Parts: sequence; structure tokens; C-alpha cells
Amino acid sequence: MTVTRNLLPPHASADDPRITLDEEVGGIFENVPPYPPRTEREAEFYTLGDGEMFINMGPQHPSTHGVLRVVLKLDGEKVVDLDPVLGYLHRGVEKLCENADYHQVISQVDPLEYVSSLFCEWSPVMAFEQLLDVEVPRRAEYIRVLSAELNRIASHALFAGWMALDLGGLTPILWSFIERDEIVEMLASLTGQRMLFNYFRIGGVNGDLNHDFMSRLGDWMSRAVKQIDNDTGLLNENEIFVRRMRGLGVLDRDTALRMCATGPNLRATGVPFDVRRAHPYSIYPEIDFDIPTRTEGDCLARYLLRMDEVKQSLRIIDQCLHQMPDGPIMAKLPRLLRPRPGRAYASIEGPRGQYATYAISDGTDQPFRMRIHDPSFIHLQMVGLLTPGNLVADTMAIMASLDPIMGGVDK
Amino acid sequence: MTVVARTWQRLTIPGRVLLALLVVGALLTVPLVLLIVFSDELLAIVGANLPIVRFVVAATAILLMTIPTAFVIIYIEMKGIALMNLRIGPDRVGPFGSLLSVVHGLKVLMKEDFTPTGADPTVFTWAPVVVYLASVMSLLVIPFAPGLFGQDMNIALLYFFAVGGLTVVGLLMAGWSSFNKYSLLGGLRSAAQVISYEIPLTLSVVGLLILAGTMSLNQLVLNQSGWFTNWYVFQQPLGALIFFIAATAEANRTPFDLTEADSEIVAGFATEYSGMRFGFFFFAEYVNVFIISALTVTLFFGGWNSPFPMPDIRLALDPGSLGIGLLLVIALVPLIGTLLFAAPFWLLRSSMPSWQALVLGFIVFNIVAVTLVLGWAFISFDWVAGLIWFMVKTYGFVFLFVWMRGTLPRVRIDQLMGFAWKWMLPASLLNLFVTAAAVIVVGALRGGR
Amino acid sequence: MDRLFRRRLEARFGDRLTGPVRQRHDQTEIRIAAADVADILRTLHDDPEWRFELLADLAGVDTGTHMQVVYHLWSVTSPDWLRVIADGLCRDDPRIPSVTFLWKGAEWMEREAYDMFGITFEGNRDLRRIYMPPEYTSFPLRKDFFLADDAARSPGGGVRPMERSHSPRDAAPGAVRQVRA
Amino acid sequence: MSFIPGLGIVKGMGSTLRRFFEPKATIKYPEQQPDQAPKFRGRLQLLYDEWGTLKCETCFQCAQACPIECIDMGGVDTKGRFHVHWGPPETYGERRDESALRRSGRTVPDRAYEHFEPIDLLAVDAILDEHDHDPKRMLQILEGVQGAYGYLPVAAIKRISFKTGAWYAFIYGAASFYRHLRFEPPADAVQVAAVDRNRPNEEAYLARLDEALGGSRPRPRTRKVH
Repeated sequence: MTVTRNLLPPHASADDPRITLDEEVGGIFENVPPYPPRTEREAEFYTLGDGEMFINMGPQHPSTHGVLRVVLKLDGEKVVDLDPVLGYLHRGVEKLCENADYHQVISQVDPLEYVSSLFCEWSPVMAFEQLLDVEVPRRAEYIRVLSAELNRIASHALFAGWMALDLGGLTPILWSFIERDEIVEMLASLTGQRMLFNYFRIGGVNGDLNHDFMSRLGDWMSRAVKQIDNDTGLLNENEIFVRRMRGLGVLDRDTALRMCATGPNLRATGVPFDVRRAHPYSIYPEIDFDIPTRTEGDCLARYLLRMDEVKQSLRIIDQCLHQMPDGPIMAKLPRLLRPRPGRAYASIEGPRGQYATYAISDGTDQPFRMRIHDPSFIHLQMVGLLTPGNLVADTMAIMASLDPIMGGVDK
Repeated sequence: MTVVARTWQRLTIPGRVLLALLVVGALLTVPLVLLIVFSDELLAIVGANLPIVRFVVAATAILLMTIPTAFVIIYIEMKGIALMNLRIGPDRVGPFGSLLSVVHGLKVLMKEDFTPTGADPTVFTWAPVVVYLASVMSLLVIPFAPGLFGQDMNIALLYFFAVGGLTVVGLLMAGWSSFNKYSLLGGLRSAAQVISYEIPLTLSVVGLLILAGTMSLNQLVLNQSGWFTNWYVFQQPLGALIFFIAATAEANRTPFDLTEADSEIVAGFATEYSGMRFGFFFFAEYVNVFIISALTVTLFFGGWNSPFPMPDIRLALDPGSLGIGLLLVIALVPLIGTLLFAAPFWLLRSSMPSWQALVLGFIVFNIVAVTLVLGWAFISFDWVAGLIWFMVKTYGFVFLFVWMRGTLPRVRIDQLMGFAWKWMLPASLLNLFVTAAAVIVVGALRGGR
Repeated sequence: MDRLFRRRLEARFGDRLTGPVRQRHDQTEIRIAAADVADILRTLHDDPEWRFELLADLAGVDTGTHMQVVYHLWSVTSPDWLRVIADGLCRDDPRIPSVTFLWKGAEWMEREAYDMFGITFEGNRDLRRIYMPPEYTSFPLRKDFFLADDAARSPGGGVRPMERSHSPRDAAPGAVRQVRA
Repeated sequence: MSFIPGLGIVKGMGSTLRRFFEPKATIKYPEQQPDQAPKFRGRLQLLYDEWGTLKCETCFQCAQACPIECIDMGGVDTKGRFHVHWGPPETYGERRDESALRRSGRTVPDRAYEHFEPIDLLAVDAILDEHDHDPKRMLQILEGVQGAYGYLPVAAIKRISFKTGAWYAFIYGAASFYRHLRFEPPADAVQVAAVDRNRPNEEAYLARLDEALGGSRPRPRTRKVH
């Protein structure tokens, strides 16, 4: 390896014995990992063709949405192949959850997808409720749906902003951050935190609706539609934006299903799979909303689909506010939870797709095994499928349109 | 030594300032005396080499002008984009944060300036200089006002394109020598982009040249005098549009800022640069913005001409005729003016202490006085009026660039190249042919009559 | 709970199920042998009678005595989640056929299961560590991998350094938490 | 995308220009504070009572209740001698999920005391039985334990604390008040020899250092004495 070359003083001469410019490792344009390839695929990837080079995107790259490293194999500007390298944010949440008791799990899973924390809390909580056979009060369910849909809008707002930022637009991210900030402040008055809400509890929620939250929500709802139209109008009609996104990273129905895609990325290919309808949970059967789908399956479709979902979320929030029943917000539960041994699987529809938790109880106060299924993780691997053949700039556009959050990818 | 040091330390701060000024004054006396003694000879030398002296003075002035220009444009960009983003933007240093860009410049000066291992030190060091010089050199031919220009060449436009093309050499040098793949991609992108857009840029102006029959920018501006309908933009709208778009690409501005696309190739050619070497790139970019705005104004928007013929007013002011009265005016007018402007504040706001009213009055008086003096200069001196019109127009275009940056996303490299070759080039050729045909037809009609 | 679904499953795969079909809440659970995974999942995926097109989740499980791989499937033909448990993988060298030929997207989930449990998925062409660094040798989600301060469960009350490599055989027999599953 | 090329761009430019003149969303932070929800949990502050003293009594209840154990705190016991603390192991080298274990009903191992030798606690139990597990007769219990072991082992104090319900810190404080009670066994020849035996051998250490550095270890400068 020629790692030594980078450690040399700047004016070292080429005759220096410490410089080993071998034939197989020549300068900066070929860098291969310092270990033999472990799999067939890795060997194939790290073999350079004629005129190709590797380039490391990340882990400190402005548009990898966190600490993701992508090794790109380039032919000029064209991406030939790519290999995402994960694990820079890995903290072993599943292991931590197996060593925490059932109440503590909620705060452990909170920072998984930090832009949509409520969904990360929701699926474990639902799984534990199944394990414990708890009936959640209806008011608690309504509050959950209300706050989660608000969080979905916040998450999609951030998505639209990031999308534009990755395409070079400076303004939309700040406009969408204004929306997000209003929602986040609202949720802070409900849950007490701005980002990692830690709000859902096994058997209910942590606090009832309060005046502060309701006044902020009413204030925002009265102007939300107009404001969102204002914000998205900057991009939706922009020729540069549309031309870059249309026909880029096209995913067809079968490929999407084979790639285990869910959520907006799957619905953009024409499959109307939404866990809220496909496998109803909570009070979604009582609520009237549509599942927007698109058939193009390209980046623009994924973007527009999310914008449509925001409108549906507003509808759901409106209905929640009108149908909100009275009653308790927590089920009666002992402080120390020891469910019977068993297995439970709870899946919910988050802003990025299906969040699921598979929990096994062995009768103690800690889950024996807690598997967290995160849509970001699944969707990030589609980058490797969609990008080759496109340009470097499209890598970011495709990645942004799939909307992975590295906290969820790395768990 | 200790004697001097101890004395110095015993001085109070005003004393130190005064002493320093005295020493500087004493030291300045010597060259002044020399200048006076040899004034005749010096004047003779200067008079014999007037073009050279003019060039040196102009080059120095322009070199010095670029720095504040860059600061102003950077401030406009920071504040403008902030306001479009619904942010407050810079608001801490100076009034409305206007000195923030200056502080940024100082910060860049103080930062560590290092060369990455593996970089080619010579090329790496000279690349920013080449880029900066290319920008500054193109400023030389731009007529700011009647009589206020570096050089009036008869091939000024050609010179401009030639020197402007040098920028790409600097960017390529930077990209290649940085020993970084992102830089290399950025350098190559800039080469491809700038070379592609040079062609429509140059061709879009040819129609204008056919109309004007000259390449001297000064002459071009003179041709556009009178009402604003004389501006070339009304005779060459397509040419102006192509020129503007191509110039945006030349200056690497959004939506064509692919060379330093921060979300794709980090910072492109500037990835490895730090300190003042990065500062040179940064300044060069904003000087480029100024230059293309200035050139657009010069070529298509009448340069320093006012949009309507100014009424020919001459104020017959002869301060010398007042005699000793002049001294009285200078002594009394500020006093009276301050009191005059302070009075309404003091009378209307009973809660305001008199000293505050005086301060306010002084400020208002100053503003009024400066406005009056500028107005007088505007009326009396052609070059002041020209400079003001020129700057107003140019900064209008600078704001347009900032506005575009605040609004538009970036195009992709293949779209960029396709746009240049598939749309801009045919359009500019069309513009050229239509103009040439129109000139021939009009000429024939006039000749036939 | 879909009783009919249970009967259909028993009728179709009755002889190849290694345990009874269990149903609880909205989940139906079948257990199969690791060798049958490719065949049964292909049937479930391709057969128009089942049409389990969506692989909702793939999880490895260490029960303390053996390994399992758990698939969750969704189909329009049933309101239940179908949980397929490939049971009885030995802890020393767990091997199971990959399902990447049906769901390409299972590749990273299998890599994760390999990284965390050491389960080898035969047929996955990119089976390498995904979260942990390449030179890492332990499998963190196994039940004999203790957190640094998990003194309550570590044998002899001692602390096992997290970064030390150890094979599953090293674990003291009483130390590993087991589940009756 | 509209039919006229460039119309979308123009519209976008219009919308940015409109926002250019709109009131801004950000605030000038230190001068202008954001209004926070009354329920906001993120405030970091310690409360003072009306006499201006800290209300915090270092009871650790917040630290024990914190689900992700991000609170760590330290304080001094009532006697002002014994530093007590609660926090993550990398800070204090102690177990951190004691609260979780206690709630789960398992025995709570205390690693802070693990390096003390385990002792046979039968004698302690006998003495406690004799004194009816009465914390009011703590001095007699402690004296009895000291009589049985020669000193007060930590395990014994913990046992007493567990059995009588008195806090460990109280027992420790009470014991440390009396001169005749001691916490370490009296030094004897065996102990001194053990300490000598465990002291690292300097010669061996230096030899290994030499080996590692390839003989280039800087020699200690010998000081000349005139």
C-alpha cells in the first residue's frame, strides 16, 4: 500500500525509497481497501476498468445526509458502480434495547430517524402493547395519529428542502425549515421536546393535549395549505428542477417490490401499498384519506408524491381534531412490565415507508430480541441500483429522492 | 533603547498617537521637500511618458478598487440571499452587518495557508494569482464614465474575451495541482464549461459589432447616448439574452456554478485551498460578477449614459468670488445647519435631551450637505453623473445575479453542455445572420434612396 | 386473525412445517427447516394462490441454544402478517439459503444478520460486514456477547471487553440467556 | 412545467422577490429570546429556594429515573467526608443500570466494592440477630463486627445496611466518627510483604522500555555532586 506517500513531506523527491509507486497502486487515482476482497461482489467492484477511478463521497460530504460514505467508481463524470459503506453512525440500538427494560426502549429508539422520531417510537410501542395485550384508550390513539401526522409533514418538509439543496437551490431548505420549525415548536408544546419527543408510552401517550399546542396548531392549520403551496411553487414549476428530476432514477413496479421498497418510493411506482390501509392499525380505519400514487417511478414522482401526502396528512389532522373523543390517555399498567413469553410484530407507515418492530419476550422485564426494521436502510441500497449510468450530480439527486436518514440506516 | 522605551511607556495613549503622528509627519517632510525641489524635472518625465503613467495609475486604481467591490458584492449576496430566505442575515458587524464581508476578508488573511501533501506547490500557488489577475485585467478596458477608463483600445472587446479566457487556465491549474479528485473534476468541469460558453458569448456580440462598427467599448457607449431606446438591447434582444446567459456560465454563477458545486464535488477546484489563496478565488469570483454586470451594461444597456437626455444645466458657482466671505461660509454654515436641523427634533420631542437633538441635527445636516454636494457634482461634472448611472445599472445586474442564486437550482453538466451547443450556439448564429441581413437590407434601402 | 389462512397453510405445507401454525393478534407464524426456506418462500412468492410479494422484514434471532432467521411477509390474499421462522440453525456454523433470488432487497438485511449474528446466507453474493469494521471478529447481537458493563449477566461477575473476539463456544453454559422458543 | 419555457423560472424569481420584502422568520437571538412552550423539557437549570440556596439535595432520584442515564452527578455526604456519585461507568467506573436491575427484582451487584475481598458474612448475621436488626443500636453492631473481623469490611457494612435499612452513607459516617472503628485491617508483616511483591519491578520495566525503543531511551542525567 502506498499510504506512506501521503505522509511524506511535500517536496520529497521521487527517488525517496519511502515512496513506493508500484504499478498496481499508482497515485491517487487507484485506491483499494487495505485488505483482500471478502466477497465476489467486492472483488468485482474494486477492479478498475480502463479509464475508471474511485472517488470517496463522504463520510464528510455535504450531501450524504449524515455520515454515509459512498465509494463511487467513475468513468469521467459517469458513475459506473458504487458501494455504500455504512456503520459510521452505528450504535447498536437493538443490543441496547435488549439490555433496557420496556419503558427505556422508547428513549433508545427515539433518535433512530431523528427527523420523524414519533414513528420510531410508535412501532416498538405497538409491538409491546401486543405482547402485553393492552388496549390503548381511543383518545390516546387519536392523539398519536394527530401528532404523528404532524411529524410526517415536518419530515416531508425537510425532505423537500434537502432535495432542493442537493440540486443546488439555496432557498427552499430555509423556507421548508420555517414550516418544520412551526410544527416542531407545536410538538414541543405537546411533548416537551423539539426533536426526540419521547412521547408515546406503552399503553398511551405521555401527556394530554394542552392549550398551548391547540392554539399553535389552529394558528398553523389556518394558513398551512397556502404556505405549503407558496413554498413548493418555487420548485414544482421550475424548469431546471423538473428537467433534472424527470426520468431520473426510474424504478419500475417489479424492481421496487424485489428491492423490498415501501412507502412513497414504492407508491411512486404505482403500487398502492400503505400500511395504514393494507394492514390497518390504530384508528386509521375510521379516518377518510386517500393514498396518492404515481406511475412514473422517477425522482420527480417521488418528490411530488410526498408533496401530495402532505395534503392527505392535513386532511387526517383535520378529521382527528373533529373526532377527538374524551377519555383517558393511558391504559392501566403496572410500572414493571413483564409480558408473557411470545413474539409480536408491529408495522406502521412512516414518512419513508414501513417502520416495523419484531419483539420477542422471554417473560422478563427486558425484550429478549428486538429487531427494528427501518425503511431508510432498505431504500439506501436502491442507490446502488439506480445510479450506475448516471452522472455524479445525479447520485445526490437520486439519494435525496429516496430520502434516507442515516440515523435509521445505521441504527 | 531603554530610554526610548521607558519614555514611550510613560506616555498616555493620546500622547502616543500624537507622537507617532509627529514622527510620521517629520518623516514625510523629506520626500515632500525633494518633490518640490525636483518638481520641474519630475513633471518633465511624467509629461514625456503620459500614456505609461496613465496606465500605471489606472492599473493601480483598478487593483485597489477590486477589493472593496468584492466586499460590497459579497455583502449584497449574503444579505440578499438571507432576505430571500426569510432570514435576517448579517446584522452584527457594522450597520446592518455591512462590514461582515470585510471581517471575512480579514479572517481569510489570518487563516493558515497550507499546501496539501502531493500537490504541485508551484502550480498550486500560482493558480489563484492567475485567476485573480485575469479578472482584474479585464476591468482595465471597461469605461466607467466619460474619461474614466483604464485603456481605450480599439480592440477592447477582443482583449476582454482573450483575458477572460485566462480564468479557465487558472481554474484548471488549481484543479490539477491540488492532488484531489474533487478538485480535478471541478477543474475539468470548468474547462469544459467555460470553453463551451466562450463561443456563444463571443458570437452573441458579433451582431452588435456589425451594428456598431467598432470594437472600442468607449465608442460603443457613445453610440448609445440619448434616450434609452438607443440602447443596443432594443436592437439586439436575443443577443443580449444569449450574452447574459453565457456570461453567467463564464462567471460560474448559479445556475451554472458546476465548478464549485458544493453538494456534488464539495468545492470543486477550491477544495484544497485555504487562507488567502482561497480568498483570491473568492474575490475573483465576485470581481467576475462585477465585470460581467459591467460589460452587460456597457454593451447592451447604455453604459454610463443616462436613460434620458439630461437637461443641460450649468450651475455658475464660483466659490472664489466670495473672497473672505468663503471663510465665513465654511465656518458658519455647519453651525447654523446643525442648529437648524436640530430644532425640529428638539421642539417636537419634548422627551429628547438637547444633546441628542444636536447629534441628530448634525447627522441630518451632514446627509443633506453630502447630497447637495453630490447633486452639484452630478450636474456639473459629466464623469460623476456617468459613474453614478454606470454603478446603478451595474449593481442592478449584480442584484439580478444574487437573485438568481437565491432562486434557481443547479443544472447538470450534460444539460449545461447540451444547452450551450444545441441552443445557445444556433441561436447566436441566427442572431448574427438576422442582424447581418437586416444591416444589408437597411443599407440597400438607404442606398437605393 | 385469519383462521382460514391457517387451514390453508396447514393443507399446503403441512408435512414440511416443523411446528404448529400459531396465530396471535394479526400475525400467523409457521416454522420450517432451514433447508426448505428457498423452496417454501419461492412458492409463497410466485404461486398465485399466495402472492406474498412483499418481504416486510428479515431478522436473525439467537435464542441462546440455536439460531433462527425470521421472515415477515405481506400479501393481498390475507389480512395477516405471515411470519416464517426458519428454525434450528446450529450456533457454531449457522447456514441458510439466501432469498436474494426472490427479493434483491434482502441483500442488505442478510448482510446485517451476518454482521450481527454470523449467520451465513448461501447465495448472497455480497455477504460481508455492513455496520462493523471489516477487521471485526465478534457478532454483537449474539446472546453470549455482553456489553462492557453488563456485570449481572457475565459469567463470574467479570467484565468481558466488548472488542475481544470470542467464538460462541467460549461462552459459559449458564451464562447465556435463553428463550423457550 | 408550463408551456412557455422559462415561465416557471420567472414565477420562482417572483416568489423569491416577494419573500425578499416579507417579515423575517429568524430572530436576533441574544437580544430577543424565543418563546418556549411551558411544557418544554429541555431547560437546563437548577432551582433555588426563596433563601437562595440550591434546592437539589443530591438524592440521585433524577439520575436513577433517567431512562438513558445521561444524568451524572456528584456530591458529598452529610459528614462532608465521603464523596458519593452517580453516573456513567466511563465517568465513575460504577454500574449504571442499577435502577433497572432493582426494578427488575434481581440482585444488584455493586462493582464499586468488588475489589474488596469477599468475606464470610455469617458472623455479621449473627451479630445482627443478637441486636435484633435494630439500627438504633448501630454502635454496638459495629463494635461487634469489628470484634469479629478486626476491622469493618465494606461487605459487612453493606450487609448491615441491607438488613437494618439504614443508609450505607449513614453507617459509614457513624463508623468514621469513632476513632476506635477502622475500615482497613491493621497492617501486618504479611500485608507489607504483599505490597512489596506487587510493586512493579523497575528494572524489568526499564529493560522492556529499552527493548521497545531499540536502546534509544534517554538516560536519566546523573547529577554531579561536588
